[in-house]
Amino acid sequence: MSMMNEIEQSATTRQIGDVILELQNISLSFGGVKALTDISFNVREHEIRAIIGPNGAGKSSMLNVINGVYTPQQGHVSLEGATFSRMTPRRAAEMGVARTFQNLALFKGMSVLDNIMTGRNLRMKSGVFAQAFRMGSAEREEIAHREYVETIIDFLEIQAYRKTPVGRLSYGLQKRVDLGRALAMEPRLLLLDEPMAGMNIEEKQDMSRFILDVNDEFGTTIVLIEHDMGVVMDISDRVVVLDYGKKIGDGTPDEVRQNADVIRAYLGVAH
Amino acid sequence: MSFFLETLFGGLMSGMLYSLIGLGFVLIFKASGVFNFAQGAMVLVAALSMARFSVWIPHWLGFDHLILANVLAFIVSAGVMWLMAVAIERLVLRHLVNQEATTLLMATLGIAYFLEGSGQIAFGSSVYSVNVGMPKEPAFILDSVFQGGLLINLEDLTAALISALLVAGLALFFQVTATGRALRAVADDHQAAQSIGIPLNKIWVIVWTVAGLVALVAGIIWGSKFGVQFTLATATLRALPVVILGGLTSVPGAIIGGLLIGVGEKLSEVYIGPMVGGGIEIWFAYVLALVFLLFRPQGLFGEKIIDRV
Amino acid sequence: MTATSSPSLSPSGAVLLDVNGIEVIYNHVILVLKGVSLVVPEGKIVALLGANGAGKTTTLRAISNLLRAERGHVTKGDITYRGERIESLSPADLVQRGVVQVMEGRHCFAHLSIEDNLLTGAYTRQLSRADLAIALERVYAYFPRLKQRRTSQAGYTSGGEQQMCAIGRALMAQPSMILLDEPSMGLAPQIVEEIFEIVRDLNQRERVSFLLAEQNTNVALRYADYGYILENGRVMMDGTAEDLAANEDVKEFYLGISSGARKSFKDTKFYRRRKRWLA
Amino acid sequence: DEQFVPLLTYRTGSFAPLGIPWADGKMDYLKLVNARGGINGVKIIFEECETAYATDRGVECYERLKAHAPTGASAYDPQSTGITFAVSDKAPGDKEPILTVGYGLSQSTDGSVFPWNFPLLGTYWTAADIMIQDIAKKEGGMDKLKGKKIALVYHDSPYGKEPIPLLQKRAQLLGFEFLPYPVTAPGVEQKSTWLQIRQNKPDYVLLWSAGIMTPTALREAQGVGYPREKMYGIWWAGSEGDVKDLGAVAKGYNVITIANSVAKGKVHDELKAKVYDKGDGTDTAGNTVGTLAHTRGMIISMLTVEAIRTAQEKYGKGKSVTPEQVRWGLEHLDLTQARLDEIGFTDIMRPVKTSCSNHTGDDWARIVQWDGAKFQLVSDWYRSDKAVIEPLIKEAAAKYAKDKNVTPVTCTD
Amino acid sequence: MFYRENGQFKTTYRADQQIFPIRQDRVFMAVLLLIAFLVVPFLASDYFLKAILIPFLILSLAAVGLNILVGYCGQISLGSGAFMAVGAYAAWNIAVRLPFVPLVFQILIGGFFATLIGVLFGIPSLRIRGLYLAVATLAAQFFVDWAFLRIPFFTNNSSSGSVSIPALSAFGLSLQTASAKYLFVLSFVVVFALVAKNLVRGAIGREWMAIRDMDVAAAVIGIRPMHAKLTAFAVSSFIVGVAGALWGFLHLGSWEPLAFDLNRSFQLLFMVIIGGLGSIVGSFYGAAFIVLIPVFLNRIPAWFGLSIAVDIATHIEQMIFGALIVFFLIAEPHGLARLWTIGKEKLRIWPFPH
Ligand SMILES: Nc1ncnc2c1ncn2[C@@H]1O[C@H](COP(=O)(O)OP(=O)(O)OP(=O)(O)O)[C@@H](O)[C@H]1O
Ligand SMILES: Nc1ncnc2c1ncn2[C@@H]1O[C@H](COP(=O)(O)OP(=O)(O)OP(=O)(O)O)[C@@H](O)[C@H]1O
Ligand SMILES: [Mg+2]
Ligand SMILES: [Mg+2]
Repeated sequence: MSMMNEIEQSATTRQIGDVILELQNISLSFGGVKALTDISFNVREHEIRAIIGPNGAGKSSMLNVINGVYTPQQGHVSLEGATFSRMTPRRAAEMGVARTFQNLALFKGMSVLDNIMTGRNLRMKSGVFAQAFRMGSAEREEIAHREYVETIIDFLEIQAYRKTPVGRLSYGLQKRVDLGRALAMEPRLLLLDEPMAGMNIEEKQDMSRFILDVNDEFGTTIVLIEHDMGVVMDISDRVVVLDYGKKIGDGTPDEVRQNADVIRAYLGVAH
Repeated sequence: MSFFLETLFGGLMSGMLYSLIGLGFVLIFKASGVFNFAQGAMVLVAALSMARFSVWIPHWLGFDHLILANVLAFIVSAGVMWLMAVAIERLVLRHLVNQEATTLLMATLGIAYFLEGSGQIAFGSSVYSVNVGMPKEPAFILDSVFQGGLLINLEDLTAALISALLVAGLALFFQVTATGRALRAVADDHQAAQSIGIPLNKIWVIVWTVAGLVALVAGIIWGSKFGVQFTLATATLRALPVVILGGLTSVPGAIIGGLLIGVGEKLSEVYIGPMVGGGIEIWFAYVLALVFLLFRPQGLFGEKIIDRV
Repeated sequence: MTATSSPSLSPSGAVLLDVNGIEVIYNHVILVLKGVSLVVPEGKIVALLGANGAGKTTTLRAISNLLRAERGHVTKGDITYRGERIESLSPADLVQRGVVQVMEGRHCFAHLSIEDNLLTGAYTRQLSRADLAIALERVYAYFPRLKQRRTSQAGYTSGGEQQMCAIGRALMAQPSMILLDEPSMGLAPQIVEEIFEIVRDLNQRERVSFLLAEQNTNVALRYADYGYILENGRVMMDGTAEDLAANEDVKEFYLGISSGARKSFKDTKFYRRRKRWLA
Repeated sequence: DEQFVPLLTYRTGSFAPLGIPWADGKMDYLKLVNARGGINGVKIIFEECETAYATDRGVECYERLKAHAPTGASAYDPQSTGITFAVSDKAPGDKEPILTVGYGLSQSTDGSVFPWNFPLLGTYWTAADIMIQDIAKKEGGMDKLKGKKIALVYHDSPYGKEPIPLLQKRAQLLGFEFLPYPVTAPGVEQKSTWLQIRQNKPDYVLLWSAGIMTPTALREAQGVGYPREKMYGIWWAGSEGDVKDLGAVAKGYNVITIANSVAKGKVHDELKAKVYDKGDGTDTAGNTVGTLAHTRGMIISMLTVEAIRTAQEKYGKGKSVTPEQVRWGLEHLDLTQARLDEIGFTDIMRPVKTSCSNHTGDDWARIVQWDGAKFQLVSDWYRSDKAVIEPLIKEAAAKYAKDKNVTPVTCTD
Repeated sequence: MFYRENGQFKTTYRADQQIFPIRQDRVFMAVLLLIAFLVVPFLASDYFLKAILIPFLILSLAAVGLNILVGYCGQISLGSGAFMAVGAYAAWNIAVRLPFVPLVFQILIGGFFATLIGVLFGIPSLRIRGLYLAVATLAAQFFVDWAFLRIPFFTNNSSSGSVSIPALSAFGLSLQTASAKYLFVLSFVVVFALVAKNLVRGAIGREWMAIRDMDVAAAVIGIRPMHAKLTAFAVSSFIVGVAGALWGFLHLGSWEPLAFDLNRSFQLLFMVIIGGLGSIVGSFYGAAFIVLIPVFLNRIPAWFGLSIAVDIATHIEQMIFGALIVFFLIAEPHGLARLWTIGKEKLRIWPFPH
């Protein structure tokens, strides 16, 4: 509970800081398909950075490169000063990178609660033996994390589904659980792949508000892929535009909106 | 040298038989995503039916003609396999659309029990013979090159040829026809296949009937070699390393896998076996398959397992 | 043709699809639809709106009979299509009669190439090779992106490409009625517009009727003739698209417009409790 | 009064072709005894329990039938080496005699260590020893075996491995080369085995198989051109069911029989008259009576019945006896030729007498040969060479006693 | 009506995280355990204890172990018979070679060796998935069968390859009677079932399930597939190995590799699927189904005074068994445990339809 109250009361004073994530000359291809070609951009601390572009432009692939699911053939990822030519998902997670998925990637057989609890696993320390006999330390740890997860559940308004297997939820609800799981990691860098697809305006408003609040309160840096231009233009600080795996624009929403290439390739009509 | 060649050849021949059984697995898996544990039971029922009807029919109709008896028995047995396919679709698969692979696998296990029980009630559980006039006596070729000649088992050779033809035909069917494509779609996603109007019921009856026919051919060949008895149902274990090595979704894979496994296990038994006390061929086959899988987790020709997020 | 017994004012025109007071239960215990009635007139586009979990997808599944595969059952009410009861038909029968559903969440055949995916769509039509090629070209014309990726396995294509593939595949069946579940999801804005243009195009030129579940209310109401708003398994409101678009509540909750102007996402308040009308 | 006899049988599974006539024989003889008026008036009741040759099901059957009224289960014939191993351990605690006619643990001949086990009439060591003797006879003497090669093709299980110690010992004594070839169950895949045989050209092949493995071996032998005359099958590998479909393929194949089960005796006529003609026969198709497996089943039941009779003589004629008393009967069995004639087993088997230290009794066996249509008797009676077998038994029994902490009883005979 | 959680509010997370959050369930479980420990050993017949309850309990334990691997971690294994064999033979070797080691430790050491072999054969799971892995685990099954048959060391040079155990005693008490054996087995099963339940509802259990459901997503939230899979193999084969040792020591007494052959592996897999993948209590239902139904079916003709030939009866039994499997799967594809849960959900709203 406390977290949410604080969020609501927090003042919107954000300080965009130094570069936290830097992508240098990333190229990635699958067989003949060039998903990404020589792409560089950076993300600053506390910033909300949007990635937009037509379907198949390479946006999701970009996220996959950032958190180590794909290994680019060329280029480097620097995260908090450390440079990697090969990132692994585990390392990314340890460094505080969390993400959501475009096509649902929930743990279908588990309840909503357990799904979100997995987000805490990295922070849980008790050993197998302690867990097997449910020793005091293990029990206390479990409860402490449970409390944190409950605040997330409250916020996402999925209390009623707490113990439902996620496979039974509607598509939109599943997307919320996905977000909940990422949030449970208390990430420093949050990668969101179309978090609002399949939501109506009201829900999108809630989600936007929430993204802004997380960003404000915890200073979480956010990389956001979204096709709803209204959302992107309203809440992001800077926008990267990809098209056919190439970067065709980078700048503030207003700059991007004026960019002729972007209009031609993506926006169609000026928004 | 001649011994090596004989072993190699023997391995190839056994391998073709494994392919034939493996083919049944591949067909059903490729076309419905079901790992069919009942394949062995189907081979058993088919062979039992063939063995018994080829005796019963001449007895009922009062004639004595080997070929005619076999042809009629084959037709009747094919009918039995078709009926079985219809029943399986009606009573089982229809109610399990869109369920997980493990559930379907378990259901085929129930089917296997049912078939084994009912097959033996209907046809008895003694050893029966299938006599389709396959040549039995060994042949020796190349006497001039090798001392004592090179042993060739004509029965195996015939069986291998039949298997090869069957496999080639089915491979073609999957590659070029619209139904072949629909079958693959069903295996990928039952619900989506339904949503675009692929009639799962019909598809399943077709596939299970074809698998039943393959089982019938396998049953006849194995039965004519070894006699028909309950054990046939367990002989399918031999075919499992074949299908995973070749890839669960690949018809040609079943052949290549069969040949590799057949040769591998015979050579290992003959050349490594004596050093460690023998009896190694069955685990050797599995270990061989395992080693291949470490390099290609989807088998040699299987479809890549898709995991993108 | 049977008269519709829809409780609320029904859209005009000959009734093509009539859903009458259906109740749906999943797994024998979870009651999801609590008496939903709606009507799709011949040659019209009807939108089904509602929040997450309201029961839109379930309604579509009930019509296309894909419910059984999800272990759900229609326990009350009836569904008629062109006057014929269709609850007990198989999905394949329905496709034969021209009703095709585009499922939510893409559901492409992951191991098949894009082109093979599209070709399976025409399974029921038994076209000659030449006709198939024509049908294929038509879809490629709608979605040029698919043509570029035609040989890729669908499982490896991007989310949006899969969405196009799913829609294109349904078009290959040349249906007379399409149940579209969230077609705009995951598509770039200009593609969204294109999709709805395609919908309008098919509707006007080929008299294809549409029932579309959509979260993008804005666009949906622009293209639809009529709309139903589903809330917690019940129809809470229905009316012509213009009426709905003009309704204050709809404006506030579905179109994001308060007191006349679109609010910036940055400035919206955080809705702790949803205020609901009629609930 | 009634006497309960449990019947562990397998009429399903891989070994059903052997198990069915065997079980029929066991039941038929019990029915015959009842038709004769029981054992001194005590009727036999019996119940079959299907084991499918699976150890755990066998154990369940054993437990289930144990408590049967009125006096418990007289004696078990587990019909499987695996089940025998499992129940042998339970038998002393439960006080249940275990009858293993022609199978089981070879060392259980030693009654001082195995008071509850009765491998009557012979064990696998008996069989292997006699096969060697017959081979030697053909070759013209034991000394002629020097330098010969004798192969064993065996079912890769305790059953198939049982003859190995004896054959190794014989090989060492006689100077022949012993070549063991294991075949993985169920035995349908023997190609590599027979290829090796073709290469190594053993002079004789002994076959320890069961079920489908037997016809498969014979066919593979044909496939590599190995002469069937040089093959010797153990008794379980030599029922008509195993070879009748092969016909000429199996011609020349030798089988050792624990009793002369080829012969038909008075008992068969009596069985026909008193049981089958009354419509009470077990084998409904009626075509296995008189076959090896069926006769062997009858012999097993006959031995059980005779043990009960012997026990009655000590503990009270015309009354049912407990398993413990049956054990006494089994240990004091004395089937004379006169008694065999009386119950119709003339020529089928030889007299047998057991004692505390010898639970096998006298292990006579003969060789029969398949002539393409039926088995023909081709040898006289043999018995195993005590000088070879006995030390083996003593050694193995002593090891068992040590491992299991069994204190051997002292036999006074 | 009677099965309601009305009025049972959870005020702490601890209370909400109990194994049985509903009071009626807790009471039921307590009564069940009391009966199992205090009533059954005195009332049940020897036959019932030895031929039904002991095998049922041991196989349930093995199924629990396998369920951790298959049901929770999603790694299908057809090698559990082999892991049981390793447990049994290892424990036997300790018993014979180091007779001073107490029985409980002999059994646990059996489990330990099973763990080693389990982890070894679990390594391919890092690359191979699904049915391919299932078939690959058969390599373990056949290899282990072969090794115990062929390598004399493991059977202390027993000529036939079969072994039998010396007289059993634990805590200074002899374990000869059926009820003593039963209580011994029951204690093992209860302790390990509890351990298993604790594991699967804790962090490690969530790791396993995450890997099972979506391994890429699991990796992204920081779960190491290698760690999760290998711990699952380790825990699972430990429990399966212990069950194997119990099977050999307390049920069979003497055995050969055939007692742990492929059929055993299949049998265990069927138990977990029929019982419910990913459910500890489901393992018990599954074991009950597979162990008890055949015994029960076997008896039916006798109850009705029918005399059916045993082979026909066995075949009919097979048919009914097969049909029942299919029937229950159609009724609920996720196994008996789920069927039970749904039953309870219905009971909760009873007598109202929804
Ligand atoms: N297979 C299922 N089993 C059980 N409950 C289900 C199942 N599918 C959906 N539900 C439940 O039914 C309700 C309605 O779901 P439905 O998918 O119809 O919603 P929707 O309106 O399409 O929502 P969304 O916009 O999120 O897709 C939800 O509460 C969901 O939890
Ligand atoms: N694992 C893969 N194997 C083969 N091709 C891939 C793979 N992943 C992505 N691609 C291809 O790379 C291109 C970029 O895909 P990506 O998913 O990044 O697009 P996207 O920008 O996220 O599109 P969308 O908005 O539709 O989600 C696509 O053409 C896709 O087919
Ligand atoms: Mg994407
Ligand atoms: Mg939906």
